[in-house]
Formats: sequence, structure tokens, C-alpha cells
Amino acid sequence: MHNLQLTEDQDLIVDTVRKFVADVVAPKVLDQDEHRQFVRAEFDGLAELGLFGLCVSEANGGVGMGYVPFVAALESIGEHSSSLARLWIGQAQAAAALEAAGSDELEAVIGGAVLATYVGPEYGVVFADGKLQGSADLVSAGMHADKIVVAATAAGAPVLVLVEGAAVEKRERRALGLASAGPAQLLLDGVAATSLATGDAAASAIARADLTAWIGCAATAIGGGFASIAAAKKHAGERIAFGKPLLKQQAVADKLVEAARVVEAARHVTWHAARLADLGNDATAVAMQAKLSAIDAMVFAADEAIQIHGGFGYTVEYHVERHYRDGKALEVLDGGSGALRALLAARQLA
Amino acid sequence: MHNLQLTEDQDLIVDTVRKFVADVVAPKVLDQDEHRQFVRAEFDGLAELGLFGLCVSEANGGVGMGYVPFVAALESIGEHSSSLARLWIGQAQAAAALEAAGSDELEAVIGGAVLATYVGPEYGVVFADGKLQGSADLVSAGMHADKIVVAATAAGAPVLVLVEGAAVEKRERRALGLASAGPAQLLLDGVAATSLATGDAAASAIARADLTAWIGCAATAIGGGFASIAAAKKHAGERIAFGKPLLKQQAVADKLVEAARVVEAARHVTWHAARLADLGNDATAVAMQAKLSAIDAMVFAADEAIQIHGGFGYTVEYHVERHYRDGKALEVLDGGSGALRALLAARQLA
Amino acid sequence: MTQQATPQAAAAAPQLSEFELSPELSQFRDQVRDYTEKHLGNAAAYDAEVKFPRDAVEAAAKLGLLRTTVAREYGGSAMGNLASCIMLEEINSVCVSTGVTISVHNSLVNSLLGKWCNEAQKKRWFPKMVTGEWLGAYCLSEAYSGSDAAALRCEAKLEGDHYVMNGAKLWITTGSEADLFVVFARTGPDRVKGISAFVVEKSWPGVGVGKKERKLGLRGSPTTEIVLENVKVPADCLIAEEGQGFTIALDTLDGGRLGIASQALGIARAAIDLIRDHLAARVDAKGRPNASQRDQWTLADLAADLDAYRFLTWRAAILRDNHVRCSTEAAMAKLSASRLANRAARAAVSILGIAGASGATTAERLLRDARITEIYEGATDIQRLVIARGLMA
Amino acid sequence: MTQQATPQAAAAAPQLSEFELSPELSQFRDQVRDYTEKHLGNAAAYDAEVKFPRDAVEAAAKLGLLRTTVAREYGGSAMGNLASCIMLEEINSVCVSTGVTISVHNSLVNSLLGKWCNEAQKKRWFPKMVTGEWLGAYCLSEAYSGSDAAALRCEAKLEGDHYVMNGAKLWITTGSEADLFVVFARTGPDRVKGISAFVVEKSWPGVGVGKKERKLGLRGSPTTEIVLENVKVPADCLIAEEGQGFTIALDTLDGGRLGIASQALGIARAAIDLIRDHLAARVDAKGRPNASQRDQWTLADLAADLDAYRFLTWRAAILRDNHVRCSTEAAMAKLSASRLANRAARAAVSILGIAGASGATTAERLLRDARITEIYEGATDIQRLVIARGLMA
Repeated sequence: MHNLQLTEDQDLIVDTVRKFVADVVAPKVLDQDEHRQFVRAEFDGLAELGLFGLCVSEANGGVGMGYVPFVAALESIGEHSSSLARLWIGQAQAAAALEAAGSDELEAVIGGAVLATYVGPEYGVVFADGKLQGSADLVSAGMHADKIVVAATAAGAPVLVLVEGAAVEKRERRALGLASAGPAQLLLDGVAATSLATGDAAASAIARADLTAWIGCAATAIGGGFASIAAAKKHAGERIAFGKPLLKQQAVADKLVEAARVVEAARHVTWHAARLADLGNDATAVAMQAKLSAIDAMVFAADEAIQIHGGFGYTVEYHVERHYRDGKALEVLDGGSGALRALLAARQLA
Repeated sequence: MHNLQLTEDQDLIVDTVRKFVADVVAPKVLDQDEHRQFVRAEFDGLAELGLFGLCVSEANGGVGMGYVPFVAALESIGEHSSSLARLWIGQAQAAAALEAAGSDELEAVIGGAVLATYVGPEYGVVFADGKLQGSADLVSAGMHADKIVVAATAAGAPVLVLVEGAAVEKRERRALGLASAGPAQLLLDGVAATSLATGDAAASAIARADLTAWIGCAATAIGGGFASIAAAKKHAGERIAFGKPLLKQQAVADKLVEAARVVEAARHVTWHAARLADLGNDATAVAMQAKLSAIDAMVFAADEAIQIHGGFGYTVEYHVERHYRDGKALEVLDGGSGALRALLAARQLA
Repeated sequence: MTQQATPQAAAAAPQLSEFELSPELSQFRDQVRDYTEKHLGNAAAYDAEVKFPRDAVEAAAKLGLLRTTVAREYGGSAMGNLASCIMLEEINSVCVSTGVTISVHNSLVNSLLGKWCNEAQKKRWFPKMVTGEWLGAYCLSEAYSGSDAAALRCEAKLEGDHYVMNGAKLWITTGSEADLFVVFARTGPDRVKGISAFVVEKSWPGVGVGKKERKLGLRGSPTTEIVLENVKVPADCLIAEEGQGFTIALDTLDGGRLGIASQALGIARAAIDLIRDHLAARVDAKGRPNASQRDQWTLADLAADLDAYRFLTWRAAILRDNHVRCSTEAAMAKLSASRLANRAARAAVSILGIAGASGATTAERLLRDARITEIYEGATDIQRLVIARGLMA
Repeated sequence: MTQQATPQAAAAAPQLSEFELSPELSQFRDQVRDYTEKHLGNAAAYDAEVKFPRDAVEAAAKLGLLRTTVAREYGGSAMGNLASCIMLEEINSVCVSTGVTISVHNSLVNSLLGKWCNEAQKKRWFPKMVTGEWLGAYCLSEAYSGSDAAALRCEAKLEGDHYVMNGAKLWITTGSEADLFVVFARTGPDRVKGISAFVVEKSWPGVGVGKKERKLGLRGSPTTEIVLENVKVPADCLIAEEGQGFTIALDTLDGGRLGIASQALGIARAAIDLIRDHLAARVDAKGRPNASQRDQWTLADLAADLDAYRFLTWRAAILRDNHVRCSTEAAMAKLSASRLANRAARAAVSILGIAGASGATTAERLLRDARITEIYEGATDIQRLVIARGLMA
């Protein structure tokens, strides 16, 4: 068995997702992005496909297929809508944390009856006397989430808590990217929260949610990278300059070759992280590397794709400017690249 | 099964190679490099370990284990001596071409009784009337090879020919890197050659030799990259500046984290190429990507490792300057990066 | 000892001012900074609301900033390219939509009119152009000719005392707001020598504004199609002679590129300032500086390049002010500054993190705005082509 | 219209010469080029044979190139830092071993003596230093103090009319060939204020040359250990006052960094010239240019940066010639130029391919030589630290 090869069951899931995205998501994505429309209907579509339990064990009501099909499916979604992919990632983070915490909220999240999102430890939210202190910005689905799982600290120790979305004051954000994911600033001061887990259980739930985000973002970025390359290749094949298609200009061909190389290399790391996680091995470091590599690759590919498109690339109709923005927005979430490198240094150089 | 996991048989080979390199190669490598000594004894050592038939099928007298253990073993050698690794690659290229051409010279090459090297199509050597026209520079083992397999053209069509090393005029080269691999310029004008294969058979032999070089160089570069990182990490852990070990300087840690990330990413691509080849799939494009990525990674890692070493890194004792030179020397062989990108463009953008 | 190197070479220490602004230019820059503080406060709103910065441009006009490249005898201030570059860096560090409007008006249109028009033409149009009563637009690109400008199709047929012009121009900066268009059109079949330049006024029948582009950034500046349907262009609106259009276009672009290089420098500076302020504010519990080393290194690299590429830009501007051909030098400036602007803006988003991408700071707008500088007035690869040809000639 | 921007600002067009060399400096550069052509033909041999370029340095001395940073009253030509930078770019574009010998002699040792020594000291050492009868070396680094220079351990104890010096200095350029050493040693326990600077002559008892480094490049320039065993250093060989050593070291390094920046510019230029010539020679069957676009783009990027970073270097040199502190500017120059030299040399090897790595061209030597410029006289991260601190101050 070599890399990037799926089982029949996994293949079926990915095909289903691919069809859903092509039929339902792709046609609307430009308008939704430009007008910052929250894609609740598409989210519900993913729920109907039963995807939100993919990484949750069968014993806990999930599908138990793990990260490999999660990655493959997110790549397909990322090709068209990083916003939608990010919503799934938030839902998956919440599910991962709830499963680890043994919470009975899990079922509704898996089923999609509840739209959940996750606020990671990077926001430094504090939990005391049943209430939160702090805020979290650029939270995907922040405007619309029914439930928010928050990784907080209580007296310096990790604690996982649950907040009702309706109880939180929100501010809509005109963010750089992921515009259809309902990014918001959440003002959490004084908001009542329910403790789900403390100590080691909280730490392991938070670790699982982090892992889910890193692998999921990497997969989304791989999709965005490939989509950028495909768009540029198509444009370069059609556009004539200096008497021949752009694609026949060696410098243009070279950009595409390089972009493909870096995206494909990042893809191998991402799939490796997914496989390690599915085998029960420690995938933390590889998942962080995957996110770093995949984001770099997506931004690089989108940047080159814009350049190959020339003036067209600066306009919204050609999608590549969106991939460029979404790539940078994906980068800063889950702690950002600087935090990932610091975590990697702590692990690799200890 | 996940990436980078070997079977027991493969593991045994790699362990054997690792021990050989540590015991025999590593202690002498600095002197040999500085004095440009050809490492014939080490080459013979590899022959005794039976490695030269690794990628040759059992039916043709080889071991038939394929590219995966080839890659794993070359990584180990590359950690200490890219020169020795390059000698094996030349031998393996010759073996691959001879096997594809059905030549009975194969056995002696597999056994190591004959030291062979390979001159690729990038040199544009021409074969006419039983003799060659052209020359080839920076050919590893060029000074010492008993037999030279040459990918030439006859009337514009590919032809694979064999030349006796003794029949060729050679000039020793004071090259940038791979100093112990006996790099030479071969003056082939008028040299008598025996045709081994023509037409499709020649083309497929040449393709196999190319693939062997790309995968082999990539594996060697991964080894060199890891060795550079390991050396820098060791130095940074010991060297005190501004009151603490360099390793505790965030900028230094960050360099190591980044270097590890790019080398490991390139490694996944390399192993993927090896797996594809072993499964009989077309590994050409991935192998080219692997070489490009791995060379970039090795040079990047060695460059950062020199910088982390400071003044020490500029001296020969710390090995990292050698990895830097060897990385660049590996880059220009087998057509160089520009040629690989052009070949990739032709495949991916057709 | 024989043949000593001339000691007199260093008789006087070089003047400090060689890499610094003269007192006059320094004072001018301060005036422009004052303008940016007083009149560019709505930069974020122009972007969010996709609104032309009419008020900011009018304020610039009142200060005489729309006439820097026009000779005194036509009401200009004749400050030249170096002064224009300094002005444009300042304005673009706050608002690119205002900046590009002025850059096109000054560096492309007014420069071209002054250099290539005859006396009667200058007297006709400059009075409106130097006051900003009219804004200028530069109509070279078409749907099928971007980087390959000579492939343009818009045509102008001479019929008696006028040309009949038909075609459509794409990606026209200030398109819907400009009153005077310099239009490049085909007057003959030869790919290059068949191109001529004209002035076309907005009010003429058949001149229409077509599709308005929805863009990543530069959203306050309208980028539109200009449709030309049987436009009767009086023969005396031909600039220079028939067939000189391509020469004029390329020459003018050298100046235009300095404008865009300056825009890029402004964006880069704004991004670098964001990073610096962000890092300077990071302190540990005891108030000691605590910024990430990697981020500090990024800041250092960017700041060094900002200075370096500003010098490249000034060098080319000085050459152009001295009427020395500066295609290679202008291309170097535009290439380097535009790539720096994007690098700096991406770094600002990365380093500011959530605050960089959320819209809470200007970092995300800088990233969006910066991207155009590598595309218009000659994309990055065109600059490289110009430079490589210049070097290998 | 109110408050128009001053039209008089541009009364005179800026002088073209601002970014060009004055006629005097241009003539000096030509003299240096003539020197490089006549006397640096053995550059490859110095490298291959690990041989000090004694003949080339002596020829430079005869031409007065070893006295550019010394005042006239001491026999110098007082040409200053800008002229020295121009000279060093030329020399290093051909031979880095000669280049670094002269750079250390002029930019570090002679500059320091001129700025910090008293009259008697200058009269004592300059006669030998300006003629090149003696060569200078700068002894700051030790085995346990590279980037962290203040951690040095070499000590000098005052005993009556002399200091007794003990310690070992590492990575001393020109170590085995120099006659005069500026040595930084500890005269007190304070990390920074306990450091003093001395002149030590090679001939004194106890001064020895230790291990000679085997290096990646710069092989003609001997990099050695200097061992100091109970060396009696007369008290009048203390430079300035006790405790001023670190201040002197840092100040001197600003000038030294300009020398290394210029070395890097020379290496970069040589690499860029190799690439340009290689690409210009590539033609198709019909003789038309046929170089890879990617390689041309690389050439364009490198050439733009070469000009840009040369301006950074000149800017800092002019500041220093005007006695303005230029730590940030010198760090920007050294950081940028040294990184460019390595980038250009790596690109030359890649683009020339086999001919780049085989030893058939100078590309492989440039790659090896370039690497030191990011390391000595303040490694790249130290330059970044200096710049970031300067920006955030």
C-alpha cells in the first residue's frame, strides 16, 4: 500500500463529498464570499452526509473512520470553499473535545443538530466561579454557533467548558478571509459556562481538538492550493500573450510546476499525520508540520496563481484572490505559525 | 501500514548499512574529502554487503527488494558521505540500465567486481560508426570506473552503449563537492563503444537509470539534511552565548525546526516515489519532485547549520560545510534543477 | 612607490545629503504628511464601502498635488519625479485608492501630455488637469492585451478631420471618475508601429464606462472598462504622430512604474510600522522587551529592504528628472518595491496573527492592497524581462 | 486655492550624481580595476594552494591602497569609507583573500588606530601600516566568545609599566601574516567595562600563532589562533583608556561591516556577471537568444538587489565619513549584501550547472568564499539584532 490510497469505504465518502461540493457549494461560493453570507445550508448538507462523526469512534456514536477520510474530504471542500471546510473543522474540534471529555452533548454535534465551534487555549480565556473572563477573535461560526466549547484555564490548570452561543455577545468581523464562515469576536467576560473536564482529561481533550484543527486546516489548504493551480493552469492554457498561450511561456510553466511540487509535498506530510493519528501514534509534531507546510504551499500557490492571471487574478471572479486571503486567514488560526514553531521547538529540541 | 515503515528484511539491510557507515566510513570521511581521496575501499565494502543488486530483480540475479530499502540505506550513507552514496547511485544506474538492456555485464556490476558509472543523456553524447563524440564533465567515479554506461544518440535516436573505462581520457576535477567520488571530465571523442540497446529498449533503460538517480540523490540529500540538523543541534546544545546555550535562543531553535520540517517533507515525497516505483507505477514525476525538494532541503539545512555553527561552521571539522557543498554538487548532476523543472512542465502541463 | 592612487579624490568628505532628502524636499514631504493626516482618515471606509475618495483627491488638488509633473508655464509646479515619488510614498502609506488616482493622473497622464503634446494641446487640457477639475486615466490594456500591450485591438480610423474610434479598454484605473483619457488605438496593421495615442474626453458621444471590476483590494479606486463606440476623435487630439503610440506608452510607463514603486514603498512602510509597533509593545511581566526573535529578524530584513528599494526608486526618478532613459532602473525599482510590499504585508498578517487577519488592524487591507502592485503598469515578470534584456544587451 | 505645496522645492533638477560616483571616485575605481587586472590573476591558485596573496597585497600597498583610511598627516590618503568600499568591491570581485586582508588592515585596524590612538601611538605605528610594511590583524573573537564578544576571557594585568597578557584569540584573519595586532583583553571583571584594547606587536616574546583553520573558502587568507603567553605589553600600548575596549570594538565593527558588505557586493557582482555571460551566450540554432526565462528572472532579481544593497552600503559609508553613527545602517548593508552574495553564488552554481560545480568556472569558488560574509564581523542574526533594536528603540 502506498500513500494517498484509500479503502473503498473511504473512497465512497470522498466521492460523495466531491459531488456535494460540486453541485451545491461551488455554484454559490463567489457570491457568498463577496457578501459574507454564512453558509448554514451547506453546513447542514455536510451534516446530512453524516460527516461530523467521521473521527468519532463507533463506541461513542461516531463513524470511526478516522482522519484519513477526513483529510481526503476536506481537500475536496477546500478546493471550493475554505469557509465551509473551516466550519466542519470547528465542528470536528468540538466533537473531538466532547468525546474526550465524555460529554453527552457529543451526539447532537455529530448529528449536526447543534452547530458547534471551538475556542482554543491560545485565547487565554479564564474560567472562575462558573463564569468566563476573556475574549476570542476571528472565531469561525462565532456569529452563529449554538454551542461553544472553550479551552480555558482555572487557577492556571486546563479546563474544558461549554457555553451557549446565545449567551455570548458577538461582533461580526470584516475579516481577511473565511468570510462565509461567520467570523466573529466573542466577548466572553461574565458568560456562564459548564465545566466538561478538568486536569488530564481536559488536557487530552484540548490536545485532540488541536490535532483536529492542524490536520483539518492542512487538508483544507492542500485543497485550496490545488484549486489555485488548476485555475491558473486553465487560464494559462486559454490566455494568449506574445503569440502563444501563457502556458507555453517557460516562466509560467515553471511557476505551476513549483507550486504543484510544494503543494504535493505538503500533502504527503498531511496524510502522514492523518495515518499516524489513525494508528493511535503520536501525530502532534507531524500535524503541526503539516499545517505549516500546507499553509505555506497554499499561499504560495495562490500568489503565483494570481500572478499568472494578471489583472484577472486581482478580481473576484477567478477565485484565486479568495484562496490567497483564505490561506492567510487559516494561517493565523489555532495559534498561528509562530506558536506552532515554538511548540515544535519545545518538542524537538528538548 | 504508514509511511517510513520497513519490513523486517528491509530493516536488516538498513541496520547493516548503518553499522558499516558508522564503523568504516564515518571515521575517515573528513580526511578523504579534504584530500579528495577516492573511496574505493568503502565502495568494495558496499559490494560485500551485496547492496548493488537491491533494485535488480531476482530473475536477473539481483536481490529484488526495490527502491524502498535503497532509499533507506542511502539516507544512512548520505548522513556521512554523499560521495560514497553517489558512487552507489552510479553503480545502481549502470545496473538499472544494463538490466533493462538485458546485458550480461549486469552480473559483474551487481557483484561489485566491476566499478561502473553512468553518463546520462544530458551530456548529448553522439554514437556513430562504433565510436562516440562528446564529453561529460563531473562524472562520479569518472577517474576510476572500469565500465561506463553511456546514454547517447545515434542519428537522433536513443542508444545505450558501453565503454571501457581504460579507453577514456580523463581529467580530474577539483569540484565543489562529492570530492571523494572521483569526479572527472571524460573526453569521449573517438572512444570505441559497444551498443547495448537501441530504440524503445534504450529509452526505457535510460528512463530507469534516470529514475534511479533522482530517487537515489533525493535519499542521499535527505541523509545530508538530517546530518546537518543533527550537527547543528549538538553544537547549539553545547555552545554558550549570552549566558545560555544557543539552543535556547529562539531564533536558533526556529532555524532547526524549519530545517527539520523541510527535510522531513522532502523525505515523504522521496519515499512515495520509491513506493510507486516498487509497485510498478509510474514514479517519474514524483521522483523528479523528490530530487528537487530534497536538494533544496539539504542545502537549506546545511546553510542554516553552518550559520548556527558560526565560525566553526566555516571550518572543515564540523562537516556541515561539506554537506553544503555536496548538496549543490548533487543538484547539478542528472540534468540539474532547471532540466527537471522543464521535464515536469512537459509532463504536467501537456 | 609608484603610481599612487590619487589622494585628492577624497579632498572633501562626501555630502551627507546624497542619500537624504534636500531641505526643500523634506519640507514638501512634511506638507504631504500633514495632508495625509488631515484628509485621509476615511481610507478604511473607501475600502469597505467601495467608494471613490473624491474628497481626498479634491483636497490634494487644492494643495497642488495634482500638478507636480507639469511645467510652470502650464500651471504646474514642475517638481518632477523625485518629488512625486516622495509624495506618493506618503499618500499610499495611508490610502492606496487616493494614491493610485494621483499616481495615474500625475505620473502617467500629465507626464505624457507634457512630454508628447504640442503647445495647443497642452494649453487646452492642462488648465483643467493641474487643478484637478479633470482627472486623467490611461487606457492601454484590453481584454486580450495585458502584459502584451502591442496586441491591442481598439482601432481609430481617420475619416477626414477626425478619427472614428472603436474598441474597449479594460482595467482602467479611475475609469468611471476620469474626464480625460489617453487612449492607445490601432491606426495601422503593424503590431507596434500601427499604434497611436489620443486624448479622448469623457463627454464625447460614444465614450462609455463599462463593467466595473470587483477587486481584492484598491477598492476605493474604480477599475472599469471604457467602451468606445464610434467615438469621433478630432484629428488634433492625436498625440505626437501616428505610429508613435507604442513608444509613448513604453516611455510613459517608465514614469508610471516609479509611481507604483512609490505606492509599494508606502504600503511596505505601513506594514513594517505595524510590525514594529506590535513587537515594541510586547513585553514580559517585568516590562522587558519580549518579542519573538524570528519576528524581530523579519522586521530587520524588511526594514533594510525598504531603505534599499527606496534608493532604487529615487535613483530612477533622478535619472528621469534628468531626461536620462531609465527603463532598467525603473523596472528594478518597481520589481523590488512591489515584491517587498507583498512580503511585508504578508508578514504583518502573520506576525499580528488574529489581529492581522480579523480586520481589527489595517494589516489585512495592506495585504489586499499590496497585491495589485505586482500586477499593474507591467507585471513582475515584465519588469524582469526588461531588466534581463537591459543587462544582456 | 490655499496653501499650495512649495513650487520652489524643485527649482533645480536633482543632480544626476547623487546615486553615481563622483568623477574623482570613478577615476579611483578605474585605478583599482586596473590593479585587479594586473595583480590578481592568481586568485584561483591562492585558493587551491591555500597560499597567502603576499604579492597581490604588496602590489596594493605600492599603489597606496593600504592607507585609504589614514589621515594625511600620518601618511594616509584620507579617502575615507566610501572610497574604501568602492575599492573593496572591486578587489573582492576578483580575489577575496586579498580583499579581506586589505579590509581588515584598513577598515578595522587603521581606522581604529586613527580614531582612538594618541599622537605618539599614531606616529609610532602608522609609518609601517600605511606602506604595508606591516599588516594589521584584529583580535576580538575567542573560542568561547564569537557573537557574544563581551564574553571574552583573554586578560591583561597591569604590573608597573606594562600589562601581562594571557589568552588565546580565535579566527584571526591574517593571523599568521600580520605584524600588528589590536587585541581586546580583560582588565577588569565587569562584562563590558572590564574590556580594554591594546596594540600588540608580533615580535614581542610570548606572541605566537596557533592552529590554522582549514576552511570552506577564503583559503588564501590565513585564519589562525593567536596565542598570548605572558606577553609584556607596555602600558603605552593601551589604546585610549582602560575599560573602553568594548566601545572601541563595536564602533570599529561598524566600519568593518562596511568592508565586509563591500566584499559581499564584489562576490555578488562576480556571480551575477557569470550568470549574465552564461545566459547571453545561450542562443538557439538560428543565433537567437535562448536562455531559460526562469534563469533570466533570477538574473534580474539579483541585479536589482545588487544595486539596491550597494546604495545601502554607500549610504552607511557616507554617514561614517561624516562622523554620524551608522550602526543600524552598517548592519543593514552587511546583512543585505552578505545574504545577496550567497544567494547569487548559489544561483550561479545552479544556473551554470555542471560548469558551475565542476571547478571549470569560478562559480564554485564564489559559493565557498561567499559563505564567510554571513559569519564574520558580526553574523547575520547579530546584524538583525542591531537593526531591530535600532528600529524599536
